[in-house]
Amino acid sequence: MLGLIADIVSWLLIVTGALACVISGYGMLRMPDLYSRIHAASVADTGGMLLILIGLMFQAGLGLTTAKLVLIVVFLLITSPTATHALARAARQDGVRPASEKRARR
Amino acid sequence: MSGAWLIALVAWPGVMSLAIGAAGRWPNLREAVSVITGLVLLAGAILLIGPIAAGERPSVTLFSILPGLDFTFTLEPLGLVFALVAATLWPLTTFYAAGYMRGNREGHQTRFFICFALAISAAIGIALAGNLLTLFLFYEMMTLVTYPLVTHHGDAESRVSGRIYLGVLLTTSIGLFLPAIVITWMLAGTLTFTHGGILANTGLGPKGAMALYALFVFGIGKAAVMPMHRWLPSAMVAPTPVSALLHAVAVVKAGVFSVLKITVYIFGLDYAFKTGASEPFLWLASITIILASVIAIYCDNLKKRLAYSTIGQLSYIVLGSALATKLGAVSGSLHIVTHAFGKITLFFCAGAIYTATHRKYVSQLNGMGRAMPLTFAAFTIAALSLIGLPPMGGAWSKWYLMSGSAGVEEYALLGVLALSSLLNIVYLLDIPARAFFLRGDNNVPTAIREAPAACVVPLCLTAAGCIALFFAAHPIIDFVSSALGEGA
Amino acid sequence: MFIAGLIGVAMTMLLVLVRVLAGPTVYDRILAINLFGTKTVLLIALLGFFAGRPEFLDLALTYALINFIGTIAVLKFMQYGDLGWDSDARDDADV
Amino acid sequence: MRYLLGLATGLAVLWLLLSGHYAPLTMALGALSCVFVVWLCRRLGIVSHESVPLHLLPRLPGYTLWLGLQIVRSNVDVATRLLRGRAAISPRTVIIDTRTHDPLGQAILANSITLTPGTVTVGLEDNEAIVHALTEDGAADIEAGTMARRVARLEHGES
Amino acid sequence: MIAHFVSQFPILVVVVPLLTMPLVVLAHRAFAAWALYLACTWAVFAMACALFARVATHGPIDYAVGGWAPPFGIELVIDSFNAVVLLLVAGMAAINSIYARASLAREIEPERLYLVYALMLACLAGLIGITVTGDAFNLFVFLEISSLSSYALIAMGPKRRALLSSFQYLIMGTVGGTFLLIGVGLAYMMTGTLNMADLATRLPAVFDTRTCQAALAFIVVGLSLKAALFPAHIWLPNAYTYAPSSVTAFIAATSTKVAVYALIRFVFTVFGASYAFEQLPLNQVLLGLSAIAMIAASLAAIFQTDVKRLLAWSSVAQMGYIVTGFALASTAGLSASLVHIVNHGLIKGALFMAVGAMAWRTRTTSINDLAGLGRTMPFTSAAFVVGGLSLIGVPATAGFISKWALLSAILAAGHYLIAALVLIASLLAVIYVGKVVEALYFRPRDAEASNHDAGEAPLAMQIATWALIALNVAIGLHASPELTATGRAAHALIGGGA
Amino acid sequence: MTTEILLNFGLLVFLVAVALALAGMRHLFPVAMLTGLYSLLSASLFTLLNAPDVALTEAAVGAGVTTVLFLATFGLTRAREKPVKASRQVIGLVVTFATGAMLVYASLDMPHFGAKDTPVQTHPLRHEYLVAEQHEIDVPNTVTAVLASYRGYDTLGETAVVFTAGLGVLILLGRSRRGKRSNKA
Amino acid sequence: MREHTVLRVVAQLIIPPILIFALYVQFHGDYSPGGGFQAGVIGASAIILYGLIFGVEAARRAIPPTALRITASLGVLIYGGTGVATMLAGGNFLDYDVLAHDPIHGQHYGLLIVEFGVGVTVASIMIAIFYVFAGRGRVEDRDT
Repeated sequence: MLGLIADIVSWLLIVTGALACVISGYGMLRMPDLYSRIHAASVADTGGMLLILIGLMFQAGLGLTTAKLVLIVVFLLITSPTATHALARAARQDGVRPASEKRARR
Repeated sequence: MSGAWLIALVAWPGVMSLAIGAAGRWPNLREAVSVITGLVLLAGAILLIGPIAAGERPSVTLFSILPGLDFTFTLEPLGLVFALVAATLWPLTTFYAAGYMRGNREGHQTRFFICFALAISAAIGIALAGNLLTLFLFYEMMTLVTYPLVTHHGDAESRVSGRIYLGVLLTTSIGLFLPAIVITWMLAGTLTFTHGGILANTGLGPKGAMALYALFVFGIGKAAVMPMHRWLPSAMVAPTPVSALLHAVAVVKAGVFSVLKITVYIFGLDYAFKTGASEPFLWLASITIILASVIAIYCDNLKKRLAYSTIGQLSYIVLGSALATKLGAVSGSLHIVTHAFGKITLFFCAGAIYTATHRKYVSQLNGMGRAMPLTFAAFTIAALSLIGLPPMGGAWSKWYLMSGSAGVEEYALLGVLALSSLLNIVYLLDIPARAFFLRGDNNVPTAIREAPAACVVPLCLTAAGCIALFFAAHPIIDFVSSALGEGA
Repeated sequence: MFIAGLIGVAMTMLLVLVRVLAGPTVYDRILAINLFGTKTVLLIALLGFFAGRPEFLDLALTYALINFIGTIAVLKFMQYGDLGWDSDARDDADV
Repeated sequence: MRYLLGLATGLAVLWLLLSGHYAPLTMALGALSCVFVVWLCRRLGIVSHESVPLHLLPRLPGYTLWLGLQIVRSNVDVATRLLRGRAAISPRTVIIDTRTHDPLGQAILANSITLTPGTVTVGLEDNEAIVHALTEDGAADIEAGTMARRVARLEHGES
Repeated sequence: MIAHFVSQFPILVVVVPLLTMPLVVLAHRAFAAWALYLACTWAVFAMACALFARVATHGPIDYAVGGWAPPFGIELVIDSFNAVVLLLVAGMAAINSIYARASLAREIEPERLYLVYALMLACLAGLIGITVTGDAFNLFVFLEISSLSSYALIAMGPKRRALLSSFQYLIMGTVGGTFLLIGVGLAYMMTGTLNMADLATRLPAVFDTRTCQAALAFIVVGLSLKAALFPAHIWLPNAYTYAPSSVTAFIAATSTKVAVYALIRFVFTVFGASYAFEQLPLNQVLLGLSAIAMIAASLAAIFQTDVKRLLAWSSVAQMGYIVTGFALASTAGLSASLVHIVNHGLIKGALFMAVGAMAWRTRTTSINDLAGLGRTMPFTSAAFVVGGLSLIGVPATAGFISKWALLSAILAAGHYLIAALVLIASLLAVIYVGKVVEALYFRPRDAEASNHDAGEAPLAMQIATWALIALNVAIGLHASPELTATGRAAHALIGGGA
Repeated sequence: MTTEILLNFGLLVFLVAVALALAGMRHLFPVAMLTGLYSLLSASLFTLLNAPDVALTEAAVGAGVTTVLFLATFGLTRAREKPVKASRQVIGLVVTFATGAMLVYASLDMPHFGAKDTPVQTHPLRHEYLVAEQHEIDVPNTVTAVLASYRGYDTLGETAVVFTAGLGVLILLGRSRRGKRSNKA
Repeated sequence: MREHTVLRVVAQLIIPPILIFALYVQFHGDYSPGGGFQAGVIGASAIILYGLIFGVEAARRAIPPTALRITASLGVLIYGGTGVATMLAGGNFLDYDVLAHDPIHGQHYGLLIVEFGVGVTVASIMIAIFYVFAGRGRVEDRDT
């Protein structure tokens, strides 16, 4: 019974996560400039990642596997924004401007 | 006679070449060493005459080059004759060379004498070779050590000539001789010089035998059967002692000796005769004789004329071998001796003339006989010997060749020989005739005298040898015949 | 169940790949590749469960830890034209 | 020393979580590994309060929980905007002051901002952070400084 | 204990150089590195001799690495065939160790010397590893070791072009290695084993599959690239020309030889001659290619102006001889092939050493700049002459023995055209060797050049060169032991394969 | 099983797409990154094929180190590929297609993917490695047992390869060479 | 990139876990995927990351190239030395059975030791290669 609930929850999480990923990928294509694409990417990097890995944790149950999943989450939460930040910073320094900045600044 | 004697004989000049090299800084010592080496060699060879005549066949195997193929020396009469010729003429040539080289202020004299010694070593090696592979080894060694002699001057002309020399000799030996040896080895399973040949029972048919014989004779480029003769005239750029040694003693004789030896001991006279393997070479040799003589007539360069003369004379020996009879073989080996003495005298004379006058062309020699009587007298004697007139040694070899041809009923060959003798007269006697009987167009400078004694003495000796051979011919003939055994 | 996840992640990867190829700026590509990397982590984790071999998580962990090193390196190189550049660089032998 | 011990403990925990084999040999190797890594990190000069943020530990869970919530919220928001396309976005760049934070805090703040979809730190220098936001609302949120306050609380305790 | 020690020789010949390599790196100082290199190579040589003797008297030696019985573990097999190759490689390394010190000191900066020695050891270990192994994949591993070290060593040449030529070699070598790996992989897929003996028993069952054919094709092409078999030779002239002298001497004498050995091993032991030559037309292909190689490469050699490049082209041609030999698929042919593997190693080793000695003095290898060296460097020049004669195949040299063995094998097989081509190639060798000799002896030395570099090369270099020359002549005069050994080897291989 | 094959197929298609993209690029920067991507994909593929050890290697090498080394190389050269002569490209194309054709030819008679009765599966090696190993070495990860014990000699060789490669890089690019080289060049 | 605050902090934070993870991979080759090679590369990645962020010079000061030369050599020697040790103990090369009384233990020790050798060599060589490559682009004018 408990297993079934865990299964259902994990299924929901994973599917939602996958959905988040796809939306993010869609966003990657749709968004007009680099910075807004970064936002799109971060949906997959955070939401999608968290949902899927947590979903897997429900599959694994309490144990070392879950511990490893947690570690993966933690490390990803540390590294992926760092990479994104470094990227955005480098792009900015390189003179890549947001396409709609003028409008935004008004 | 132990086999060690044979090894010593082959190794002696080679070893002494080191001494010559070591003595390179003191020319007198160097040449003394050379001459003494030669004399010791001669003495060693002479000591062998007795035992060989008594029927001994000393043999020694050093080690096996290939499995079943040994590095062997065996002495038999044919080889001894060749060895004796080489050993006799070498000290003379060396003596002569000493005078010539100094007279003409040649460079690289040490290298010259070293190569000289090595060439003789190779010649003795060929003479004493107990099987075809050993012979081939020394044959190639001969080519290589004489190459520096040919290119001695180091200028563009001699380098080109050296290339032709090396090119023709190595091409023929590697391209034809070597495969012939390999084929023989595969057919017979041995390469040892054997009385009666080794090919008789191998199932090689007449056509195969003919092809193999052609491979051999063309492969032995040193025998200068046309069209493999190109190297000989071009080697004439070398200093004259070299020409003397090459054309009288070492190189060319090594060639024809090899042909002779292969005919006798690899094919066997009977087999060669029966299959007619050598028959085409009767005609090729004849053509060579005539053509070479005709070309010689038109050569104004004295040494070149002598070179073409050599080509013709060598083919006498090839012809003798190709007869594949005992008489032919005997005549061939006899001609090796007589031609050696005759031709070396001629070259010595040419060198003496060059040393004294720096003249190279026949047309420049008009009237010189009076200035250099000894030289031209010797020239005349040698020329007569080559033509084949008594009382010179050449008369016998030509006589036996003719009777050999008659013996196999090849009467056309008699015509060839007669014609060639006439041609010989034309191109050889032309020279002393000019020297003695014509007045020079340009006045002969009175300053011209005989060449230095070191040059003149040897040529007188060899000229005397030509005459002596007329009287000493029969011991040689008997000696050689003993090797060929009865019959034929 | 994992298949749904796998397909979702794979689809995302495909979309991202389009962005990698489309550019337009180098930074877009880097961003896309970086994202591709993190998606691979997910893919491998899902695959591990799918195949019933959760020890595959070590693999995912490896990616989580070192994937960004490549990104950093690229960015640094873009900026300085070299990877080892440092304000107090010296020049000495290293053999 | 405090940091060395802290680092060693952290590594040991990490090892135990990773390993899953508690045989004496493995444990001994783990201990050796921890000692080695600590030694190496010391040589590299990266053992400090930045790499071993012991002082954050007590308040970290609370912050994490809050951040997680933010992430979920903004995820939903951004995802819907992504689906609605260009019309739904109104990008803006804002600059916030980060003087009150030490480098660790700045890093945490910058990463937290980046982590929440919809905002990304595009620059962090001279004590100010440049943030690009997908929407006006997001930009306003950042300018309001909620997150900065949270990070400050994480760093220095209640303020 | 001693018996145990001796029984470890098969692995020790590989492991000793492999482990001396890090020791050399630790030693760091040039002299210490050289001393280690010297000691190691001679120890390996001694062990190779012992192994050779043992194989000759007691038959093949098997060695199970790790104590795992084949095919589970890796097996080393030393039979009468690879014992010969092993002896060649170890011997060349030993002699090269005497030569290398002075030669390398001229060409490479002192602080980098230890790395060169380490890489030379790696190369040696790789080559020996290829030679002794009885495992198809293991062969690939050691091929990689030897290749990688060769790339680096060649790039160390004094001229900048060395880098480019090394790169060229790297590309071709990597392709070759990959092909070999693909081939081995396919064979593994079809049999489930990597052990050569096991492969040999299992492959016949799948001979008719296309996969098996492809496996053989990949292996042959891959190893041909390493062996510089025409037309995969294009890396070789540059590599040999620009590498440091002692490296060229060592690599030219061993590297391509070992690759050919591996090729022979795969064709004869693993796949079997009947499959490669009767079911597949491998021998026609190889004969054709090697015929072209002999003639074309010899012609190319004639037109070179650099001695090293000339010799390199000649190596391509000589490769043709070797391949012709085993493509005959007869005992005699295989034996001739092996004879020439050894003899050509000795010849080219000696020649490249002589050229290296000249380069040591003159810092150039262009024929024009070497003119007249016969007077100033008499011993080195003489060594070159004798080596050249051996290359031509003049009697009383090792080259003659090769040519003899090869010719008789070819004639026995009835390939008269090939025999003629072999002879023509020899004659072309006369031309290109003669070209160098003529320059050495019959052209005057450039006066300016002769002023500042007169004199001979260092004694050690001369000793090494002459040691090889002496071996050449010794084999030329007394080849029976060599031919007996190679004959036995060929018998073993043909018997085992077919 | 079919899903697995589908996934395999999908990943392979990805790989091909990346490879084509790689080949088409002139600017070497994206090439370096795409190479990393390629190795990510192949790592996934290896995971799918149940070869986690290989995948881990691919991951460890491909994710970080390869990219870094590529970039480091660009530091020494240029980041843009020079146009190559058409003739060379033709040669390359021919070689590539020949190799590809040969591989396709080879694949025609390969045992079926994943079949139970392939030679690899029926050979005694399989039993030794997968069953007997548990008694002889007793290590759960057979790959390690094979690599380090059964074929430990190979692994020693591979270590030597790495070492040799390192020495090669050192000898070629070690710093002290710089002054002398550039003087000569 | 020292002035890059976020990178600097995150690098400091992440390098120790990477290193310990590398060692975990190193010593758990028996149980889970991985072994010396992978561990070496992962460990080297950590140092490379350090070099990227703090500069190659800083990395060189912490881990000098000379030390790398020695450790790389030692790695190979450890591996080969194990083989030699098994020989001395009376077995064949790399026959770990003889390393302990119980062959299974012997095998275990053997595996651990040789994998360690591999890891040390691979890590050292990777770092050394990074050192050699990095830090050359900017300093010298390229002669292209």
